[in-house]
Amino acid sequence: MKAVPESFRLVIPSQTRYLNLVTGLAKRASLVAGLDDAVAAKVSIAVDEAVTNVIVHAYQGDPAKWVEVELRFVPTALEIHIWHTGQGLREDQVILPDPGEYVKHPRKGGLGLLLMSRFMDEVHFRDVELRHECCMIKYVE
Amino acid sequence: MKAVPESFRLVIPSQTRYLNLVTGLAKRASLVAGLDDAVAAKVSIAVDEAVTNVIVHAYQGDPAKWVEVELRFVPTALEIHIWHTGQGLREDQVILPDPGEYVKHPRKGGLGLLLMSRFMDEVHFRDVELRHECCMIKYVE
Amino acid sequence: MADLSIQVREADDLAVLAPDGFINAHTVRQFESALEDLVKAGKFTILLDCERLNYISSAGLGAIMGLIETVRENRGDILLCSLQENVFAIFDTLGFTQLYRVFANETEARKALAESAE
Amino acid sequence: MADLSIQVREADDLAVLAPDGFINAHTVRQFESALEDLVKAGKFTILLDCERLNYISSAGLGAIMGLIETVRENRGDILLCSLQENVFAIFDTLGFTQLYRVFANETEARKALAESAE
Ligand SMILES: Nc1ncnc2c1ncn2[C@@H]1O[C@H](COP(=O)(O)OP(=O)(O)O)[C@@H](O)[C@H]1O
Ligand SMILES: Nc1ncnc2c1ncn2[C@@H]1O[C@H](COP(=O)(O)OP(=O)(O)O)[C@@H](O)[C@H]1O
Repeated sequence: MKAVPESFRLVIPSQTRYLNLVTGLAKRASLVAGLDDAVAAKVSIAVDEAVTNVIVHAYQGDPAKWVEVELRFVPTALEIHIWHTGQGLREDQVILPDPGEYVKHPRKGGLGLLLMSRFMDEVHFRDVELRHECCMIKYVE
Repeated sequence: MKAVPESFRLVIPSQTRYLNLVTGLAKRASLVAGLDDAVAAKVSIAVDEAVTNVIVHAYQGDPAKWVEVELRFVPTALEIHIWHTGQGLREDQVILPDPGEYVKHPRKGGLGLLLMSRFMDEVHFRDVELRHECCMIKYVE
Repeated sequence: MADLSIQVREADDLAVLAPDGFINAHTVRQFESALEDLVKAGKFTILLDCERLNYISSAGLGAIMGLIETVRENRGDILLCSLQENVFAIFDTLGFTQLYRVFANETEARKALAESAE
Repeated sequence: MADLSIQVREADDLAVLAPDGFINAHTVRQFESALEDLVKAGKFTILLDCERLNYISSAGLGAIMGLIETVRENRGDILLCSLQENVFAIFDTLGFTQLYRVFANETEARKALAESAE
């Protein structure tokens, strides 16, 4: 039997106008993977947050950079990989806000990483072959 | 001023289960390009037909191959490029059926290229760097 | 993902086939089988209720094309109703509104059938 | 593409802001401006009618967060109504249903406001 590729990749300019394309795709991919509508919506928001962070923080708004997204179907999960060559984020630097505290002292940002970790089963940041990667996993029952 | 990339690429396995992802993306891209809903629907069907032809004819159903799609926003148009490494189609081989004749003698296939040419402003087939390309253009008013 | 689900209703001499979702090269076999099952069961007058059909590519048209002569040889027909704008656009672009009778809704289609049976 | 359009209605002491579409990092400035315009005009009691809001990311939550203290300091509030399931999921996941009052629809929101004004 031949190995059949079960993934697809999307490469977009680092511009927020393309966010909808990526989230739309992530939603459809989630449905293909067998996740239900509500979970698919959450996955697409997690992808939105991760890509927005690359555009805003890693590339600091430089519209001439590229973001690459790969969606992989593995037997028990949907794996999402997001690559960029901007400023990386180390996993041990990530501090998630406590929603209880946040509610007491509202401020403008800082919810993206929290939503990613709440909506996905695993979120990792690492460096792969000169690029920075954010990998998110959602298990399929 | 920096050159800002205005395109994005999608790479999918040569499998019909991914068609919906590509057409969904083509539709959104059309809207981003400023085309209206009805035209966006037509562009997405043209892309469906072109990618289906690659899966069915160029790769003859081999699920281990890849199809690459690039959507480019140029000032006056949306340009769609579809690449594969299977069996190519020469532009001078393309013979479009006459719908009038077709209606008199219905048969099962042969409408894909016709829809592509009706729904897009330009359709080209050519070889680019060892790959076969289908390029379709839709002008934006 | 359920890209396509198909409902079949039969009443009197008319079989109504209502596809819900997308008909493309991926789902077309399912659509084609449903049509073929009707024809095998001797149902030759088939109404495609397209109210919930969001999308059809040439693969779907091919499935209809492949059966139109058979049903007509058996004094039946394939009729269409309740087409969404983009689905209508395809039939119209190819001039197929001459090949198939297209109705605003099921009631209109039934009325036309009753008249032609008179 | 019109990812987001915003309707603003004002009646009595309540300003109703109804976003239609997607609020993400791309459209959030438009949403934020609409909110800020109300606050600048002295409208401190704002109902976000989310019936047609299909999507909100943390960028959109940030815009609301950035104004909640200002409106409350001015004896106003930001209320929410008619949330779609996935929009509710975000507020709920973050525990923001404690921070904002969420109502089934505009009528319920107005009723609650009238009661608290008594
Ligand atoms: N991809 C990234 N590269 C570099 N820094 C990042 C990245 N993603 C997040 N950060 C840092 O983590 C912080 C928290 O991110 P997040 O929770 O998404 O909230 P926000 O983006 O609203 O600030 C950001 O303010 C930023 O400093
Ligand atoms: N990408 C391609 N590579 C090779 N042959 C192709 C390709 N696309 C189309 N063809 C040929 O052109 C014919 C007409 O294609 P089309 O109009 O899409 O109808 P259909 O796919 O239903 O046969 C096909 O039957 C095939 O022989």
